[in-house]
Amino acid sequence: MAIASAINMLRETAPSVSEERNLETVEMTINMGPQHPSTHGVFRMVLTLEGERVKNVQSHIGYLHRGAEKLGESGEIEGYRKAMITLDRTDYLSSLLNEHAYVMAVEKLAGISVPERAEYIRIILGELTRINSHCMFYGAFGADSGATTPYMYAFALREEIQQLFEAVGGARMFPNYYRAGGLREDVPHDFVHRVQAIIDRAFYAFDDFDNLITANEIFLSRTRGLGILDQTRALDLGVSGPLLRATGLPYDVRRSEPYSIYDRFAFDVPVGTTGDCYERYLIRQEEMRQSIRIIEQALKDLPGGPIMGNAPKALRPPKGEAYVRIENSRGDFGVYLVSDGKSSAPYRVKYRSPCFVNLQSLNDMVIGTYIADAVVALGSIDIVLGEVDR
Amino acid sequence: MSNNAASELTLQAVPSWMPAFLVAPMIGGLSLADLIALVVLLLFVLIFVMIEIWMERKVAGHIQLRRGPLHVGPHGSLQSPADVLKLLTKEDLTPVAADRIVFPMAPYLVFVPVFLTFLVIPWGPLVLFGNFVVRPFDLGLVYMVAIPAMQGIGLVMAGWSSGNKYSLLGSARVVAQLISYELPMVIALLGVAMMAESLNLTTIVESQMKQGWNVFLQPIGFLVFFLATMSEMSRAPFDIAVAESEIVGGPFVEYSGMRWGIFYLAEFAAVCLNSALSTALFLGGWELFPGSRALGLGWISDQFGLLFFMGKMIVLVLIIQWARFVLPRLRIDQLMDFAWKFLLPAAFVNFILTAILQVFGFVPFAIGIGLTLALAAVLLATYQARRSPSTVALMRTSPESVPTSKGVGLPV
Amino acid sequence: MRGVLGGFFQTLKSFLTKPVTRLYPYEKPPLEARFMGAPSLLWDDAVDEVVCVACNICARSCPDDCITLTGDKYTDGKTNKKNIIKDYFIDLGRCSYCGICVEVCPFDANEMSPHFELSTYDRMTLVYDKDQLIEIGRGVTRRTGKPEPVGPLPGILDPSTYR
Amino acid sequence: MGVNLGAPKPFATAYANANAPDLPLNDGAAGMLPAENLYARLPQGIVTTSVDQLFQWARKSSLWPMTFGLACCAIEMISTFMAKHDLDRFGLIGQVGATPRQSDLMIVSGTVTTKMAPAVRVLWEQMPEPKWVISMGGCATCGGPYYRYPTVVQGVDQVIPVDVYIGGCPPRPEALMHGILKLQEKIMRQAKEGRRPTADLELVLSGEGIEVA
Repeated sequence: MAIASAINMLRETAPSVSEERNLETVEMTINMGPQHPSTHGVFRMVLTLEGERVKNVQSHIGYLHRGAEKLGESGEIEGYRKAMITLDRTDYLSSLLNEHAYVMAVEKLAGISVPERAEYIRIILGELTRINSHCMFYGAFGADSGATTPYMYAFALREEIQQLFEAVGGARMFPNYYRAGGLREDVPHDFVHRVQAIIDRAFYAFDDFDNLITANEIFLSRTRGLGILDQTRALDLGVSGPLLRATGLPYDVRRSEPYSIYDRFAFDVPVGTTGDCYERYLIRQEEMRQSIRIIEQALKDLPGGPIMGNAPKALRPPKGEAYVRIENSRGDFGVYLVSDGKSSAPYRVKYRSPCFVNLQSLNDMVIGTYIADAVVALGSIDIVLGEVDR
Repeated sequence: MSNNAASELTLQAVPSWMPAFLVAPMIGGLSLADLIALVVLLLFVLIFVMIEIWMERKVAGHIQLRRGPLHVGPHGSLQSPADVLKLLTKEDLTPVAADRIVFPMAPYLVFVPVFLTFLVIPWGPLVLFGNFVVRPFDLGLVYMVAIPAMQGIGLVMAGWSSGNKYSLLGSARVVAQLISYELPMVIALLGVAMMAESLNLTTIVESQMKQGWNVFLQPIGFLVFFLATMSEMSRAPFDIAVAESEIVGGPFVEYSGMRWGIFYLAEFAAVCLNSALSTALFLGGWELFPGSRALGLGWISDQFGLLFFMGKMIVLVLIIQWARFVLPRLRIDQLMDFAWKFLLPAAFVNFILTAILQVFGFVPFAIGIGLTLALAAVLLATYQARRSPSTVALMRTSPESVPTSKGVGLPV
Repeated sequence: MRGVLGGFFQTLKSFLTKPVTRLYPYEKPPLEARFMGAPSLLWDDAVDEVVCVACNICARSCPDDCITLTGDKYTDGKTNKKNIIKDYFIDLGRCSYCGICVEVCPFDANEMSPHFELSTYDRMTLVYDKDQLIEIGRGVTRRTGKPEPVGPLPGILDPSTYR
Repeated sequence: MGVNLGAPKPFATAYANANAPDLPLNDGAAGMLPAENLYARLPQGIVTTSVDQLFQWARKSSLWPMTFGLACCAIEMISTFMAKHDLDRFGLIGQVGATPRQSDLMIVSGTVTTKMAPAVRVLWEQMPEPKWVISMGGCATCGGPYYRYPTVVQGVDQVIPVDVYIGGCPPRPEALMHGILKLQEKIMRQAKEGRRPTADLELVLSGEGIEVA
């Protein structure tokens, strides 16, 4: 009895739950970015915090707005070729994939056919670019969640791929290698062996990636169930790429609207079930493996022959417009070109950048989580600010 | 003084050849030898920290497939002195928003407690010098829990006085972390004190030589203590207080130059300190290997014990550094969960098991350990089973599946 | 090996493997044959003069407008060209190293050199004049538009660099 | 672990590329503008006082960078920090120094826009003396391929003083390392290098400071 009364007494004196809620707390606003180690460039988040909890997030973009589209319209001579300089640098991690979209749009506009060999080489290099980009994601995501070593592992593989790009196109990041109608020049004679060497090594490298953090309990607890984006919301936002596939929808432009020669290859589209950060991570890991499958098939079937189609020397497409979409390493990348039929530069260039659209889902993912989670969730979107701001 | 317990092991805190004027207490009980020892200890800490930083960068380098410092001195050995010299000549900024009085004070409040704790560490004997310990203090265990806890005040002062929101968040995290991890650490230490029936660190080491190392008698206690100290010094994966990818360095954001250098020094000195404490409390101090005294090899430890102590300490330091480059960082709520839901119960289990060992002997204790491990295994298995399978489905959109293996025939 | 221990195992493995680091100032980077460093002007050794005829196509095709050149009447009579360059400037600070100027050149007068160490204390020194462009082009042969040379290229991927 | 470096040679001879001309080095001191702005009027800082060789060596050997990744060059800059190239060899540690307060070297890698320029300036001002700036790549040096676009600042030296410019789009990691070695040479030369005058920030933002070509 005495104990019971004591407990009752304590209950009466202790502040009730509702009273506790009424305690005055001050919200804190912190400014993350534009220069912050884990905003992946010059993105700025203004987080409203309640303790460690994020109550609201306001994103600011435009710190890298440098007119990629406008500069693409401005060449008096060789304008279609000049536009690729700025296009490469919009999404600087998947430059060759974007070049592919651009040259396909120009080919559609001007009615140029592409020889088989060029198509195969484009596929191989494009998939290597995808691996390259996902490696960067792997490293950055590891760093966001606090592990520093993944970055090093990822870049050890990236260096090999960049070395191949240098051998093929002459530059490590922006080879500027595709041309409307084909390629700038043929691949070096040991291309096949070198690609084979890279994918052999990548196989081991992916296992190392997995060993390092994929099954790590801390990593799991940090990423699972975080930043869940359900399918309807994702579709409402127009999200694409691994973010959308993590919600369970197997939407991949390479499959749903096969462009180039993607319909000839067997590959799987990984999909998730819950749409959390961990599944986005797993999907990107699996996509790297699938890319290797595609590369292997393409290498096996790589035909000989010319690398340039019927492209005219001076490109002046007839009046018209063309829109081409591809599966970028971040999602559905589109290029819209308008030609006025007179000049040698596009009249209008518009890029549909997946990052910009995907970034809208940030608020859905971040609000209600902790600061540390905000960083991880942002990392799982895998933004490239060059593409967001263009 | 520890001499009463140590007499039978021929270990003396003060060697017999030392002249009386050196060891005679002067002002406040401090002798000349004490002052010399303090200076030596400070130099040791500074130099060891430099070596430790170099070692960490080398370890990190080789873990990450690279080389680490290489061109500054042979194998980068002059890297840390260069860093220190540079930090010394760096401009000391005090931000406008910072508190003028508290801001410059904080670094010292972080370093001094760490350094003071070094006073009670029994470093072990070396040929002529007897047992190295600056102050063989009877309440050493209490002292070594109480003094480093003052670090937290320094970190809070640093975080608050910087006038930066990141550092404020960092200091809030420090407080939460310190409070949570002090508790399991102290309870783990109770087991140690019970085994040795003393709070004196030298006595604890010597009792381990008789009974066996504590790491074997209370493995749970060792684990709890090691993890708790790792958390207290904010090392990965418990480094939420300084998380670079979230709050850009926590309480130290606004510090520059040598003030920041002192924080850095304190951080690495704490690694050294906690490794030394783990060595003394659990790994048998300066003993070469467990049971060496029974084999008649006790004289090796009695003559060169300092080296073995240092060796064990460096191994622990390496493990701590290794963990930093492997593990991602815990989130704050997970950190709290880990302390309160895992470490604290584990510490209590260790406490009870040690009591069983003391009162009922080894057999019930062994049964208890077995039961605990079985319980832990069951809990782990249920935890694993509760987790949903973590794979992504592969949408096979093509009828034939091409095996993804290497070595397919290739046209050139 | 899974979980936390997997990470420790993996890092131990990489601790014991050879680092991939290339010690740059002491080791030359394996530049590929096609590597596009700074654009350079080619020198015609047969007649001992510059190949360029100052047609201005490269300057007009440059996406960064970093090429400026002025021509002069050619009077030497060693070749049948009508003009020769008087001045030729490329702002290598602005150049995007895309290789379009090489591609469009109808006279094979320029090529991307492997010169990439373009650090200066003053950005105006990144504007290379004719002599400097010829200097970095020494030993460079026209490759673009020519058939691929057979034989092993420099900088073949070394599979032993990793594990 | 044996490091097979061969005989450590001076940089210039060790890497005498056949194609690389020995260009005259210009400190930028010759073309200095008259000291009109605030930064030139400040007392000559810790750099210019008599610093002995040792301190300069220490500074040179422990350049902690603030990795200011803005755009594409950031990826190559990260590459330089990573395993294959490893700037840690020279003492440039990549894991500390996420804040300007603890860094000595700002590597501006990427396009600086007018929206970003104030942040660049503030972060540079937050760095304690002595500090150095490397402008990496075409965009940071002079606007690069984007120089025609009005939001792009014509080189980061319109906002902050730059010590070493690196050409390239983006520069290879080796080129960045070359720039860092160049900077180390500069530090070691103990030049009478005072603060270089910079354009007024307000002027830059209003567009008047931007040369429209």
